[in-house]
Amino acid sequence: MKKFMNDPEHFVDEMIEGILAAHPDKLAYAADDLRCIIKAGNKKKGKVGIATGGGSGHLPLFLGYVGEGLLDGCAVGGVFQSPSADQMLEVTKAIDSGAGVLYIYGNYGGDIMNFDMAAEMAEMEDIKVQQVVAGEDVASAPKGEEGKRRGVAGIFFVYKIAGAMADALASLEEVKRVAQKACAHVRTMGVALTPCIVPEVGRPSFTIGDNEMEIGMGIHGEPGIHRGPLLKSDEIIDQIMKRILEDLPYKKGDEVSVLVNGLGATPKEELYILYRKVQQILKKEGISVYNTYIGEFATSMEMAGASVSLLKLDDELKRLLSSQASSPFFAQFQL
Amino acid sequence: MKKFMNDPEHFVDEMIEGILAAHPDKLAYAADDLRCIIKAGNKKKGKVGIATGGGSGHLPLFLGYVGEGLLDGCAVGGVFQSPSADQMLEVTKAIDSGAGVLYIYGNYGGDIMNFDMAAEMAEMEDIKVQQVVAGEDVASAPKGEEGKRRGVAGIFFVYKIAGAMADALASLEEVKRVAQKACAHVRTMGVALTPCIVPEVGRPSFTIGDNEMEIGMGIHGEPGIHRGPLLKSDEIIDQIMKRILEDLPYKKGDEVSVLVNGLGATPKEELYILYRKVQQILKKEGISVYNTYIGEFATSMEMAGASVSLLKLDDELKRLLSSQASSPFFAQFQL
Amino acid sequence: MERLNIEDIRSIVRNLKIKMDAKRDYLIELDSAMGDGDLGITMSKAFTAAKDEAERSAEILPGKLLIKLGMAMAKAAPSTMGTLMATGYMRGGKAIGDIESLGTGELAGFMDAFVNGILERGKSKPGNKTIIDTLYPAAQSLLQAQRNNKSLKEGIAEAYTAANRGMEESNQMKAQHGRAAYYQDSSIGKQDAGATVGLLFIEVLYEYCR
Amino acid sequence: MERLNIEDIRSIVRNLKIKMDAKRDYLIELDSAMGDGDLGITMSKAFTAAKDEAERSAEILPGKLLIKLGMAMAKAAPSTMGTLMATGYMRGGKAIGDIESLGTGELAGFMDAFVNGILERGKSKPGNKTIIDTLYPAAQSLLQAQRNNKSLKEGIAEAYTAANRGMEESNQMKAQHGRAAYYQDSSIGKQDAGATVGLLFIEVLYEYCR
Ligand SMILES: Nc1ncnc2c1ncn2[C@@H]1O[C@H](COP(=O)(O)OP(=O)(O)O)[C@@H](O)[C@H]1O
Ligand SMILES: Nc1ncnc2c1ncn2[C@@H]1O[C@H](COP(=O)(O)OP(=O)(O)O)[C@@H](O)[C@H]1O
Ligand SMILES: [Mg+2]
Ligand SMILES: [Mg+2]
Ligand SMILES: [Mg+2]
Ligand SMILES: [Mg+2]
Repeated sequence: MKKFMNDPEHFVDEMIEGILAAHPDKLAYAADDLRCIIKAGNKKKGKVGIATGGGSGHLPLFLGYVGEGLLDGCAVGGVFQSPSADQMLEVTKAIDSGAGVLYIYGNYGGDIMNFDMAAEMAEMEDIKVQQVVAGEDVASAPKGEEGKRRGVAGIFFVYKIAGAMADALASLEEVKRVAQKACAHVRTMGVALTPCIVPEVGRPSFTIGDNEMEIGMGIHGEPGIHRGPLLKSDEIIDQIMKRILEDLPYKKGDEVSVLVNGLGATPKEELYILYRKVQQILKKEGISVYNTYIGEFATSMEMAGASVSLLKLDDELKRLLSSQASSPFFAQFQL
Repeated sequence: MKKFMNDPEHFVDEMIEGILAAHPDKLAYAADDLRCIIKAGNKKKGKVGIATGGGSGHLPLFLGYVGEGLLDGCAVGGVFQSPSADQMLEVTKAIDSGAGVLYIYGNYGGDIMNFDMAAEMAEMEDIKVQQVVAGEDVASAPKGEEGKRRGVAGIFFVYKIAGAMADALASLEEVKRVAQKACAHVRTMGVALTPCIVPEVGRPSFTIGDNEMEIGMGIHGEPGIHRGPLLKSDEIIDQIMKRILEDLPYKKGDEVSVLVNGLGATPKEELYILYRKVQQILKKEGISVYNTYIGEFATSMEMAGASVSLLKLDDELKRLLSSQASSPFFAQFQL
Repeated sequence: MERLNIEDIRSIVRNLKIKMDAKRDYLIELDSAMGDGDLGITMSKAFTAAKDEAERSAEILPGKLLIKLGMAMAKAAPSTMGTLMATGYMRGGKAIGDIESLGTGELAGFMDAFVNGILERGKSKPGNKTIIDTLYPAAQSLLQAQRNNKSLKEGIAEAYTAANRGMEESNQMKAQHGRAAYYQDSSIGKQDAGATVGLLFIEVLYEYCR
Repeated sequence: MERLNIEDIRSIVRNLKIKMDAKRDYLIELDSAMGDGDLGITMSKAFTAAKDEAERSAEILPGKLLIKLGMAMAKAAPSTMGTLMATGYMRGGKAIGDIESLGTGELAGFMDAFVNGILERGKSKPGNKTIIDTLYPAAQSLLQAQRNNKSLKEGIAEAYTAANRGMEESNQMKAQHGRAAYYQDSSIGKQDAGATVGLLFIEVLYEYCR
């Protein structure tokens, strides 16, 4: 296992120490717990707080989206582990400015149970809490069972949209509404080429043959829809785009934002080769591209692989997507 | 070889097609040659043009730094191959606005020969050309033989500094002066954990044992100064920082910008674990950190590994480093 | 042994920690087949935290101590299973109130609340190939033993048999929850990691009272 | 064959392409040991471009054609060796001027300018473990053959012997240029990839005129 680390048990805490040391003017922590990350500086009066949380090992997910025009706090779990309800509660208390807090997180059992517990506890402390659970991986459950779908890279769009809305001092209900709209408009599908290793486990949690790929695999190695020989990248994109396009469906005349996400070890060179084919297909389908995000937005440590996400835009989503935003892991000028 | 690609021979061109398709408002190409990348839009009258060039496989190097407040053009070579003198000349012609062109590139034989040829040809076309060759890898040649050192991730600082100076409409001589100053103030050292594969070659150009690392290895797998068992990350940073600090040397009271660069497969989690120790050492040495860059700035495709670069700042460098800049691969708000 | 007092509970928690440590790799393997492979680690963490809490706490009432164990587990191991276990301890502890020791009836009440807490938190039901499929039969068997005035030793022995039967039956179920659900039909015939934890939980009780 | 005419040059370029293709993996291996492993690919590309250019071009003067071959190579293979080869062809072609065929003397002139072009572009000198260490002895030997009025066939045979000797000597040199220089003392005893290309270059000439 070739990782830069000291003791595997301290992997997450040392990572957070590094992050806080590198960005002391941007990030801080609450309740004397390094794993309760919040935006540094003063709270904006009357602004809805947005909190997320989830396992480590997915940088820039989740804490990387705590920043201006984005999220206000993040409870950080162990590698691929949910943070605790306690930690979520502490983040909630630290970021609430009276306007309530929206939880946005991915559709995973452990996270749901803990955010449910945290929401119950927060309500006992008189903090208004609403929840939006993101799940857009079309490979993880068939159409009609959208509620069972895993949340993957597309959650970035939900953060961006909700963050912009909250920044404009919209109400908790309004922020929740646009977050739900973003969820409803986004679809993702991925493909994995190699596994990754959880530091404390020390060996891959699954194997994949030397010339194999798995289409639809989740970011923790959850099974996909097809394992087979590694195809040419254009053929892979053909398969992925077919599933994504017919799922929402995305139609002629639609305008989309495209996210091509690298899972970790896959170089940017390859992501652009993938995007080339995505763009050709969209062009053929008469779907126009408003803008693109190509890089690492939700990873699985050193896993090789990629995913494609489409967000169907309307005027409101486009306006919210375009606004300036910045965190130590993501910077966007006004589009 | 697990890469997302179609025909290995088209790896670079398809990558560029993807990049141009993704960022049509930001990048364009000159002379009907996809490999002559230039900034989209109009030239700024009286602004010195800055060109770079080098092999592919290092994104965001080199073309990723063509953007606002950064570079104006880039000749793109095959994977780990210099672009041709011809292509450099075309870029030079396309970006010159009469104020001359500065070439900034890394210290590699093939690149030097071709940029030399290009400079000769450009002069024949009455374009003023100056060159700055960046080489700051302390592992690649001993102190006293700085001229032999390879250019690695630290070239990012040279681009940023020169780009800001040119943006302020300084003269060719002035832009060259600050680029040289940046070169003189930056030092880098890296460590590699795994090799990478050139698509057209199809197998790793070197091997490294399952539990081994190589300190000082170059971004094309050039030999480093020590191969041995993989150490704890704090120990690796101890070794790297010792060499970097004593080389310039960086001293108590100095102020630096720190770049922790991932070579490709190494996740951000680990880069921050590395930075944690860098910061501890700098603190102990009484060297203060102005700002940090942590992520992928110069890669070797899917190689696992990292490098640390320090830029010693003075008031001028700090001012130039702080200015706003943006490209499809890099965005920085005014610091 | 006719009743479990506060020191018995401390010993059982210690034994649970030892058992989970010993089964660490086995649980990792089971969870790797249809999950993320962390179950061995989280159970080891959860029960280490519970044991530490049991040793640290001066609590003399079983119910109160069990609630505290749940809270410690929730902090230490907030994975699916950790959170469910924690919920079980908290609900179970609350259910037995202020009694000083547990006989068959109190243990049955504890286990019943434990299982209901998990069902509520996890929004699941028996038959979905989860920890419930070993714990629910065990709890039902204890309730039956109470009705039949069985001794603690007998009750637990029967519960253990029921849990083992539940384990076997769960192997043929199709996973509906958590990561395993993504395996759909191919989860049939495979052993559920969480159900195994449930069985180990009863096994430690059984071994202690045997 | 006493003199090389334009068609001979086209044939030799074709043979060079075939040779470089055949030695592709071998050159990759040599360049991998102390470089980036691309030399087999770039030489194959460079000479494919040269061959294509030779076939496409209607040029009837050897000097002009050789310059064009250099330009084609510079575009197709701008690596160290590609650029140096290209420079050699351009300088060599320029040196022989407007003659219609090459005897020993003209070939010696071509090779001398070829080598000097490489020395200038690469800022190197003989003895630094580069392509120069096979090409420079070959060029010197041709100049000697010219002074001794040797036939083209004899001259080339002697140049081939000189290049072979240069190859052997270069194995014991320490690399000073390019990526191989990073290997310092450990480059001693290893075979330089570029010097090997130089030898193959002469070998093709030799095999053609034999
Ligand atoms: N909703 C649920 N209700 C009850 N048990 C569940 C539920 N979801 C999953 N489980 C159980 O949890 C086990 C996995 O636990 P764990 O490894 O902690 O999950 P994760 O790592 O996904 O958080 C499964 O084997 C199953 O028995
Ligand atoms: N400055 C130089 N002058 C002459 N030959 C050189 C010089 N630098 C390198 N070489 C030769 O080039 C060979 C490597 O060529 P090539 O693989 O094209 O280099 P790269 O891949 O580094 O661009 C070396 O084996 C050496 O013979
Ligand atoms: Mg887990
Ligand atoms: Mg090369
Ligand atoms: Mg698990
Ligand atoms: Mg080479």
